[in-house]
Amino acid sequence: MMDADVAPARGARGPALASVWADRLGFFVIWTLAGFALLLLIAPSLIVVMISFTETAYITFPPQGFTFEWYADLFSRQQIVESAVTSLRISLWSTTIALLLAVPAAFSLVRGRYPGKTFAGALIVAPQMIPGMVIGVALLFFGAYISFRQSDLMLVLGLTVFCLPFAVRLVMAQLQLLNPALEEASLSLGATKKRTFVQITLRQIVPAIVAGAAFVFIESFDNLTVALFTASPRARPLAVELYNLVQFDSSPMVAALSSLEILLAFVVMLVLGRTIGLERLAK
Amino acid sequence: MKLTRRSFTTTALAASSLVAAPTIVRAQEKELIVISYGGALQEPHRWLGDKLQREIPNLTVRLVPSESQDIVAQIKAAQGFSPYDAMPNGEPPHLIAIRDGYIQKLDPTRLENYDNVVPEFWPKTQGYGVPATFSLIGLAYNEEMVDTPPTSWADMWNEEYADMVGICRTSSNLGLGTLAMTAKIFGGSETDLDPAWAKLKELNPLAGRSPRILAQMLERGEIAVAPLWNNDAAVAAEKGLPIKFVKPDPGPVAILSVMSEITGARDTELVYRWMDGIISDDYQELAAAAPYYFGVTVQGVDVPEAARPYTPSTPEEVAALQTVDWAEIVKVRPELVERFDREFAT
Amino acid sequence: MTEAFWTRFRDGRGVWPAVPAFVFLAIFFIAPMGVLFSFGFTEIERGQVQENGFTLRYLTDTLSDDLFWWVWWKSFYIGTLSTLLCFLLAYPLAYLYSESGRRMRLLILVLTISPLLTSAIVRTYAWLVILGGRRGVINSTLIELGLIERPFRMLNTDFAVIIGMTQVHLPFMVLPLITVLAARDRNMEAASLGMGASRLSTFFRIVVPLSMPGIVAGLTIVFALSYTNFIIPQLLGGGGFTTLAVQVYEQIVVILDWSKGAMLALLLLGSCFVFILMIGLAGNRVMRWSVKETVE
Amino acid sequence: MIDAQGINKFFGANHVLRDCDLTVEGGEVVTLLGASGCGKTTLLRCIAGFETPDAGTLTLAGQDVTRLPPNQRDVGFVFQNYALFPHMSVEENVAYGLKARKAPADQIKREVADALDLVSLTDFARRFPNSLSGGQQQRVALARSLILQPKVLLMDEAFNALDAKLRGAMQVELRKIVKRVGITAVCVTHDQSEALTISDRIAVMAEGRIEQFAAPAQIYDNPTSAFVADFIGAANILTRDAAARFSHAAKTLNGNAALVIRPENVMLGGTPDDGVAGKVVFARLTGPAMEYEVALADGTVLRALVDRDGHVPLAVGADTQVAIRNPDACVALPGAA
Repeated sequence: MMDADVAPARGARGPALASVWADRLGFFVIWTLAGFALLLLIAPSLIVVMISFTETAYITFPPQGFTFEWYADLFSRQQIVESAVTSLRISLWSTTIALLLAVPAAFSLVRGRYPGKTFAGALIVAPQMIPGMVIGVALLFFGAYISFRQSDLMLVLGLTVFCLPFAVRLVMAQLQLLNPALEEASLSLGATKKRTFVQITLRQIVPAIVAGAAFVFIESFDNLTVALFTASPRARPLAVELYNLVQFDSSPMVAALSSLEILLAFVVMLVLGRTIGLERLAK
Repeated sequence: MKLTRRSFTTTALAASSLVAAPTIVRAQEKELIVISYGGALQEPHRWLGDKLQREIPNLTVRLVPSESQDIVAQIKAAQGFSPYDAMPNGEPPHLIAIRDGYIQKLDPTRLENYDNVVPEFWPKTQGYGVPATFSLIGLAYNEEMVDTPPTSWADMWNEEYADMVGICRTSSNLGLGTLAMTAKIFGGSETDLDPAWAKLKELNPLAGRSPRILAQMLERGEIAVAPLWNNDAAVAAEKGLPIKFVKPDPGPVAILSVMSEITGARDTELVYRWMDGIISDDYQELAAAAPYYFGVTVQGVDVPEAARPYTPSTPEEVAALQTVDWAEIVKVRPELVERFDREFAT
Repeated sequence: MTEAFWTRFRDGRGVWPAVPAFVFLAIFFIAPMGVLFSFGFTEIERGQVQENGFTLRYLTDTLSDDLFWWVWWKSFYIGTLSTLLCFLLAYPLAYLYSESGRRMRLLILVLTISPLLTSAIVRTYAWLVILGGRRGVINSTLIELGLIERPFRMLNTDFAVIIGMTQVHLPFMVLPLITVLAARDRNMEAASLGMGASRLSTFFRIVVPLSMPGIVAGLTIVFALSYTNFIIPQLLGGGGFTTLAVQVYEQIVVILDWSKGAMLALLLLGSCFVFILMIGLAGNRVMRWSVKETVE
Repeated sequence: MIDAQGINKFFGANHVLRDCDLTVEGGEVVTLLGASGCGKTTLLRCIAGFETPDAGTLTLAGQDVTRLPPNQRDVGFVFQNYALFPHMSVEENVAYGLKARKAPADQIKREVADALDLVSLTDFARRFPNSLSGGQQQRVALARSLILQPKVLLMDEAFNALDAKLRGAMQVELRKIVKRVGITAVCVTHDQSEALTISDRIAVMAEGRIEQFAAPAQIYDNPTSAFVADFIGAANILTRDAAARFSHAAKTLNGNAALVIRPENVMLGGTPDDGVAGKVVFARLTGPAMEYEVALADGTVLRALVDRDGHVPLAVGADTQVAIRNPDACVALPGAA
């Protein structure tokens, strides 16, 4: 099979001149698209941060003047501060529960030998395929059915369902990479099984657990789709508060709040980068 | 960063105390949860909440900013265990709430300020809740984009504003009001809305999901003219944006907002304190002032001069206020919401 | 704890370590999904499930409603376009990553992962600022430069929703592509170049086909996310913009018709699965070479 | 020291160990040698306790350990890829077993220093395994096991991960260390030269059976089966009919089915009366000797290893005479070739 633009190798001669130009043009387009993608990833955050310092009472670009007024305004609003604390509390709970469920489940799914394991694995990661809104609505209906009302607990449960697959998959991936010889080595060196488990097995999957915790935490903190239907009105998470602000309030304070969330994301990423490395996170 | 056992333990301890703390504190608190408006319009409620918090020890007043629609969904889901205590409703949702039993009948004897209220407002509450404030639906426009300001409802169809008119979805009172008003001036009525749909479609309008979003669209200059609440227009103008409000001929639509006790409220006494506060002179004076310009419902509170463009200020203007037979509208509200998608889905 | 306990835990022997997760999901996932499912086939009045309320009315009504099909088409079209746009941008970026040195790689990773850690509302909000009316970033810049006089209408259009979704979901496309592209066997390209193929045709004939697993993974997840997203359409699409996901929200929260909302949610979920399955099957067809032939 | 009797092991329907008997004396270094899949690693893992035999008993230093978990057996195990804990430094890896035994800190410090000294890695104490070469990693693994003074040291393909040159050197090094310590050791390998280098005795395994268990010289000189003869060193295995052509060998054959003739026992270029005519089909230099393949008239190919001293190399295609140098060094096998 010989295609028109694949020149057969003729001695030391390179590809035809036309194809050199096609190459240059083609790769110019590819690099341009890559650059545009980078721009698309960074520009919105930069613009939001810039806007948050404007002196005008409305959003305008380019921002005018420079003021921290909107940040001050943000912290003076008890409701926003309270909702941030609520989000923190909710996220810690759902992170804890998700990990307590996910780590043993991952062990069973990677190392267990029993019929129906494939099915069990599919069940545990199933919520990942369901949009957060559907999970939220289902919980809301289910709650109406059994008189279980919207509350912190319902929100925590909803977020845990939503986040469990991420945690399980991260831990499973790490477990599959583990060299079983390490555990045997530990045993042959006279360590007890508990010691082997804690010092070798568990220690080796700590990066996955840290990454899992970070992702569940951030997802719980930022989640709106589940929260909209399950959160208690008494203690509304920050994401719902922010959603309302975006719709009801056109003041640059919203930009200030968004900027703080962007800052938080960078801090978390820094911590993750230091603990387990970003390259591993990508997988 | 290296994870040591000690740092892990410390973090875990700190985290768990953070998690546990609010439960301990909350045990001795009294709480009043009130649905409120979003953004700056919430301020009068905030002021009243702060006042009550000063007067009653251990009380926390929480304001939940929301378009009342999703609140009703939550109350419905809660099945009689409403998480909220009081809510203000415009006339249409007020009627729905009465029909569906979400709000409670008022016991006038428990209100100190009962006699304060302009008597004409009481019948509109149908015996549920207190008349809180009223607002006007008029036309708002962006000065930078409009050469000749609109003066009547029919001006929305002016050539000059072609493709620059915004309207609100019929899920909100604003949208319903716009629809009803359009029907009236083009030969329809509350029971015959078809002319209104046809005329609105003629506008090729840009739709806003909620009144606040419609206001933002006007602020950003995406649209030049839109039927809007006087309060939203006032707040935008106050920020220095080129937004102006007109009371269009034959007159703006006035909608009363009723503050009611929600079925299943935990502390009725507190709710009555709140409702009493709403019809107090102090609260009404604040709500009527810049930049909110809510219409007052009590006697003897002066409307400030600056409110003139936003509220009916002369007897003629009061006489011109348009009313809508909401009972007819709310019967078909679900259909109207869906109809909006059928007509305007882009 | 006994030795046996730790052995079993370490080996994960048996189902039991997964049992808590199963029980949890059975109660808080399977059962609620069941209720949701049943609500789609039940008459509900004012929050009360009616006795003998089984009905197919919601199914037949929805399927015979023009609006439903219109909205379905809109969801599909928006989801597909933003997925393709996502791919068009993500692939070059992932390729750039695989061809770059350490610093550039780190930069790309930081820029890709940090949006994942930022809430979707914040990122959607940014588009309100960028596209919004005459004060928006793009229009005000263009007007400042004297290029246009009247601002473009960008916000509250299909374009706004598509670009918003593309940006918000870009990392989900980039990451799987980075994984396959960075790990690829470069000898293949050397062989192709050695046989006289141009760089560009090597890219399209060798690099792209061999990264198929990453492409399928990315397309699947981004399509599923775009197809079911209701926040971006609500914030960027304007009051007239509606997709299936928005309709679910409307029915449940605004119109308060739970049965209809549940039915729409089921149809949203079902159609999403069908599309994902189709992407997977198409991927399998393209990747026939990856199927191990059984040698006799 | 080790006494395994009648060990049988199944993996599902797969019978991987069949009636294996193995007795290892104290201080002896024994190698389990065989092709991959012959069961040698399974037998080693049974001794270590990572697998439990389905039948048979296992005694270590007089104690029945058949059902004992590995951490109670007092055996050291060096893994194929060493299984060094990547998150611990060399020091911590070596100290791991002592810490698990809750030894006092000063004792741990002393013994770790001694162990690292033994394997000449004192300067690398604080490095992490990933920064060490393969040979260094192997010595860490060895030190990690030896520090516990186990009754038995088990090694699974311990030289596999090393390149060819280093491998030879490390085998010698290992034998020296093991002998210095005086420990009983069992190794697994598929590499016959490794087995010959480090072992006191070799157990050749095939299809789950121990074919022959004897000292290296014994195995080389007197293989008990064609398999063993072929596996250790090179061998010409002639059928009865082919062997009958070599008149001197007939006595050794003595009615058996096959005859094993080592290549160095094949002599080329004699006179026609004491040899068989053949043609050189392949020739190569192996260093100190020339190796030939010679085809006989009936098609049988014999390998011959000829010392280069005073030998005029033969070209491919040359005719020559093939004879047996020492008929007594041939081994007759009763089974079929």
